[in-house]
Amino acid sequence: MSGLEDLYREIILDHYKSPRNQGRLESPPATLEEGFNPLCGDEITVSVLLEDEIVTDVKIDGQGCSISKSSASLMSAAVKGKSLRQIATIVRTFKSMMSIPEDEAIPFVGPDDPSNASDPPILSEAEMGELIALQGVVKFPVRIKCATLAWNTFSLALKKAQDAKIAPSEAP
Amino acid sequence: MSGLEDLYREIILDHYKSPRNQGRLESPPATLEEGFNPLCGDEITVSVLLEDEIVTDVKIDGQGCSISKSSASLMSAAVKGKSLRQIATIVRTFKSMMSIPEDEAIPFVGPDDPSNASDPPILSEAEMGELIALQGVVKFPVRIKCATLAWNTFSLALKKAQDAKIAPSEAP
Amino acid sequence: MAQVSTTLTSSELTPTSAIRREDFPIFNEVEQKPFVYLDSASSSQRPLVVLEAMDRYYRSTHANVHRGVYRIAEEATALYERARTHLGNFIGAPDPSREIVFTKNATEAANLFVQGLGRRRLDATSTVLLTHLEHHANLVPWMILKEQLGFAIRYIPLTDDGRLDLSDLDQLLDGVSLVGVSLASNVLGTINPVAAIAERAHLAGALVFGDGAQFVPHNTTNVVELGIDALCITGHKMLGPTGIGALWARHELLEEMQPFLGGGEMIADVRLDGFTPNVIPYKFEAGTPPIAEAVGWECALSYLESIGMEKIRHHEVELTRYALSALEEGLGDAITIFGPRDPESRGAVISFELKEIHPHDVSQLLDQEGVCVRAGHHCAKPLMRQLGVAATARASLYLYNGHEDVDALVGALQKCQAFFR
Amino acid sequence: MAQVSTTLTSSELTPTSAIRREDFPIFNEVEQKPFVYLDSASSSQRPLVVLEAMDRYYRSTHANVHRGVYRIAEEATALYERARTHLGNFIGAPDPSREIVFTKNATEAANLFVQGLGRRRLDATSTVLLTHLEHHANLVPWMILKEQLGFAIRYIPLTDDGRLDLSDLDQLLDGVSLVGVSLASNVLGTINPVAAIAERAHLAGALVFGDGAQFVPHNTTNVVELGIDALCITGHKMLGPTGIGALWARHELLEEMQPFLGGGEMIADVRLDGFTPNVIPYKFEAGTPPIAEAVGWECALSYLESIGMEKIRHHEVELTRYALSALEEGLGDAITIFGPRDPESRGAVISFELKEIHPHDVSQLLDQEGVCVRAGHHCAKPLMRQLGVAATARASLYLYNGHEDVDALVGALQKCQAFFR
Ligand SMILES: Cc1ncc(COP(=O)(O)O)c(C=O)c1O
Ligand SMILES: Cc1ncc(COP(=O)(O)O)c(C=O)c1O
Ligand code: FES
Ligand code: FES
Repeated sequence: MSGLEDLYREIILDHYKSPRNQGRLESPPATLEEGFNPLCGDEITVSVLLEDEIVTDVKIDGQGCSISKSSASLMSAAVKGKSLRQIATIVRTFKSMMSIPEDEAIPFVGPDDPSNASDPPILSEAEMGELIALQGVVKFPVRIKCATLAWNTFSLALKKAQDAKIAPSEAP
Repeated sequence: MSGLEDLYREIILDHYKSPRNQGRLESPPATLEEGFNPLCGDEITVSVLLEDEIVTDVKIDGQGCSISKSSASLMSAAVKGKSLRQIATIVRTFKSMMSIPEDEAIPFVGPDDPSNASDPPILSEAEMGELIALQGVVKFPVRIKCATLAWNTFSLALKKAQDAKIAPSEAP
Repeated sequence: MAQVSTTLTSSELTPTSAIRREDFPIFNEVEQKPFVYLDSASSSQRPLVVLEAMDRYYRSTHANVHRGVYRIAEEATALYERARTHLGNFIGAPDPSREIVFTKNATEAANLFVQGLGRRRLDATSTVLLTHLEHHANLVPWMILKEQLGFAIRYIPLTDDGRLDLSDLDQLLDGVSLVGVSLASNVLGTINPVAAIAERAHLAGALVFGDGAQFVPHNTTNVVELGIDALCITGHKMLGPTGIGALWARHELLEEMQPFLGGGEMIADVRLDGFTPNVIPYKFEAGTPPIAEAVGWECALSYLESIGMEKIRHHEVELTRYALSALEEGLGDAITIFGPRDPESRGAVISFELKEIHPHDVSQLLDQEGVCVRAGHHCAKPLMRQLGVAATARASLYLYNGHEDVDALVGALQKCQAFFR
Repeated sequence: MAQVSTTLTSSELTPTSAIRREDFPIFNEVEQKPFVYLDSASSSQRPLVVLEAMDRYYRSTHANVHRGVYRIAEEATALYERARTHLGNFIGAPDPSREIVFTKNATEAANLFVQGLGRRRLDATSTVLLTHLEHHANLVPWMILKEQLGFAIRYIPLTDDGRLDLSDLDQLLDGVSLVGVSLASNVLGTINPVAAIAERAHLAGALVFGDGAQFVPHNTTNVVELGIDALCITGHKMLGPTGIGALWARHELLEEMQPFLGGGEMIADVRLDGFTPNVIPYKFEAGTPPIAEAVGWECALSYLESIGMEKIRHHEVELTRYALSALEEGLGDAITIFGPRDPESRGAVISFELKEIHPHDVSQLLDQEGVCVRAGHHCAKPLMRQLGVAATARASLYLYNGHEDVDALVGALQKCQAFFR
């Protein structure tokens, strides 16, 4: 099927057929967040375990199309074991691949963080690893929502985890 | 102004400039009815004096365009002094000139009256007199409502006059 | 207006070959080869005559309708009113010139009916009966009004093969004031027994609103024979333009209904302290109506009539029969087809699932083969939940489709399967 | 899309000659000679590029928007959303892609705003401030909601020369929650000082809804500079097709507003017991939107921009100046012109009365000379009562009109006078 290689690269098909980090983490200690793609009705649950500014575990649950599932799987592999700072750069990289405008701050890093600067650091193609497989999606505007579903849900889960950590000590 | 002769014939202009039977009758004994043309907002009041099945007097009051005013004036001249039966034929003649469908019964004659038959009597061109001047209106669909305003209002006034006469004796 | 030749060659009468596809410019002019359009249940394409009618209108006649005394305004008004009467006749309305209200689409028509009559007939003690297979257009307007008035909503359930389960209909109808039911489902294809429902609803003292968006484009429609009280339809699904739909309702009901949108044309008088509504149907047409769209839709009606709705229906039944068996033969266990199997009791709308392949992936891969099918919940989320799926893929056929389109679909689905294996 | 040349010869710059009338097919193709179109305030004509854009859309791209995965559905969606953003930019909306809701006309947009925000902000103790010169579109929706909620309506009165009398504005604003005011009157031409009104309204804690139907087609519009909170406009008065209009509102207000029409697209989810609305602006776009109409309107915006709104406004000011003096010179005492005399403070809409000749007779006789003017109450009955007339005749000018059209009007009015003398 010519023309589709961009969208359904081998890496994507691989992650779709054998998704990494499937399931749910126990909560607490993990944090769960649900995401919903109103365009198709697909739902996803992302569980995140944040320990000392490091995402030590992440799991994905739910239904979705091949793009959504493989994007979720690729994401989980990319962020697991990374620091918040590193993850911000990964998320920023993904967003720029999807041509998502830079006006939204990444929720789980402070507004002064370099990831939220006007010219934030993003990964080079060499540093991206398998993530680069997602770059074909941008040519299929309707499917961008599929690819971003897991990422947005993950970002919110991470923010939640962070707030839960901060809240007890910082509450007035 | 070529093409307009049909609409603004000499007779129409004459009745517009010197309308007959202007004003209002005292009520009672006369009956008044108001008419309203929603298309333009013009209003008309028709007064009718019905005595022994004869319309002994009729008067027209209100504002309107030349078509509406001349049609009202022509009507007043045509019906004054006529019997209900004669008037039904005149009204039927007017309606057929305006291409108004025959499905509406004339309110002021009984359903069994020949005027409400499937093939009711109408006046011949020779019998019409000045009324024939109105036949140009039908080519100007928007103006048909102007021409009919006075006629409809008159018909309702007549029905009212009739009901008022019948009511006292026929009331149960 | 619609200068459509009605001569047919015998080959065109073969049931599964398209009816005059050549009348539809998009099949030549789209920048995509091949172009297999199987999404007419979302929106149809339109024949050249319809595009020409609108273009001619704008180029020679356009003026705002009503109240205009000058010639082109009178002509525009006459064309607009002719479209109204024609549409009324097309669906067998008893009083065609007074019973059609033009709206922007079927959805607005449904909202107009629900708000207009619902506010007269419903209160917190009332019950409305809908079905599990309704399009959101025949669900959400009721839910919005329910939030305002507080009545109850009940639903007619479905049988396993996707038909309305009428076994408890009389109980369901007990105490019901208004029934909303689609004439044909946009997901399952099911043609609902609306005449029978209407008869029993009327016996129970309820009025019936029919959603005709998917039925009227494909079948001879007669609202009197159906015995319904109101109907919504939409132009773009029946060869007409976007931007126009209509409500039909019995004129007594239109008289009874509250005005909905307020503005110009729908009034007889406005004072600083209030207004008097206009006569029907104008009472419901606030503001400048879709004039060119009415002209285009009327031309589409003429075109459909010139072919004949029976012939279109016959074509679709045969094509659906062909498609159902071609899909099963070509894909076997890998495909699940929803809805009734008997082509006589359904429209040419085929929803399906390909085993373990998400409908959006199906649609995406089909697009690469030039095959356009829709994937999603088709604005029928409650039905999706009944079917136990988040979405389906849906192929829908119309008069310009033929067996070669079905073959292309089957071939593309096979490739799709191979791709994800 | 709109391939419009912007080269102008110096003769075209003469203020009172039409701006590229040759772009508008109707002036050649109408079956009526002469054809002097002076009714653009009712509905404008459209340039060829607009008709071509819609035709091309139907011939090459049409599919239903949203949710479609296949190419032409994506393209149709992209065109539709591009129109939205373009329109937002055209009126200076701060968040163009989220703040424009497409409707069927300006009237629906007004109803949507009034019901959507009114139901959040108004109750029996509230007051709404309108004016004596509003079109029914900015009166009746408020009256319908008033019947449902029971608030009070006040009106800004007029001065003798047909302007809003703002001398008591602060008192009038006392306790007011929402203000509805037209940017320009469709009868008197008056351009209202909306920026000043908005400033004082905001100080008094009220929000301002502007009716831009007559202003936006003829002037540079910037909602931020005007300081208003919401605006309704309509496509067919600004070289676009019938069947489309729009509401702009600040996005916080759109978020706050209740959904109005229910159905497909406007929901995020539907369950049997209720629904969750979609995000803005989709929350307000129920059912299939006017897609081809959006494509046509967008092309009209490009066409207007290619000429320049300042240039159009300048042309109209000069032409109005010419018309006002030509009418007075040509008809003297026999004519009464309503509205402000200063062309800088009014639009090119000229309502008048010919002594002792009914406006409908004027319009009828003018039609015989090929001159199209509207006669009637112009959907502004309260204003008619203020003016003490049942109706007026109204000539309205646009970019395709020139001084020869004004001359034809004056000549025809003279004949009309002679005819009835
Ligand atoms: C001032 C004003 N507001 C609103 C409208 C309504 O526009 P539409 O008929 O397109 O809804 C008009 C047009 O007649 C108008 O002149
Ligand atoms: C059954 C049914 N009802 C209503 C509608 C709504 O039609 P429209 O989008 O034209 O308002 C549709 C179309 O999607 C439909 O399939
Ligand atoms: S189609 Fe639902 S997530 Fe892709
Ligand atoms: S225009 Fe009003 S009655 Fe003729």
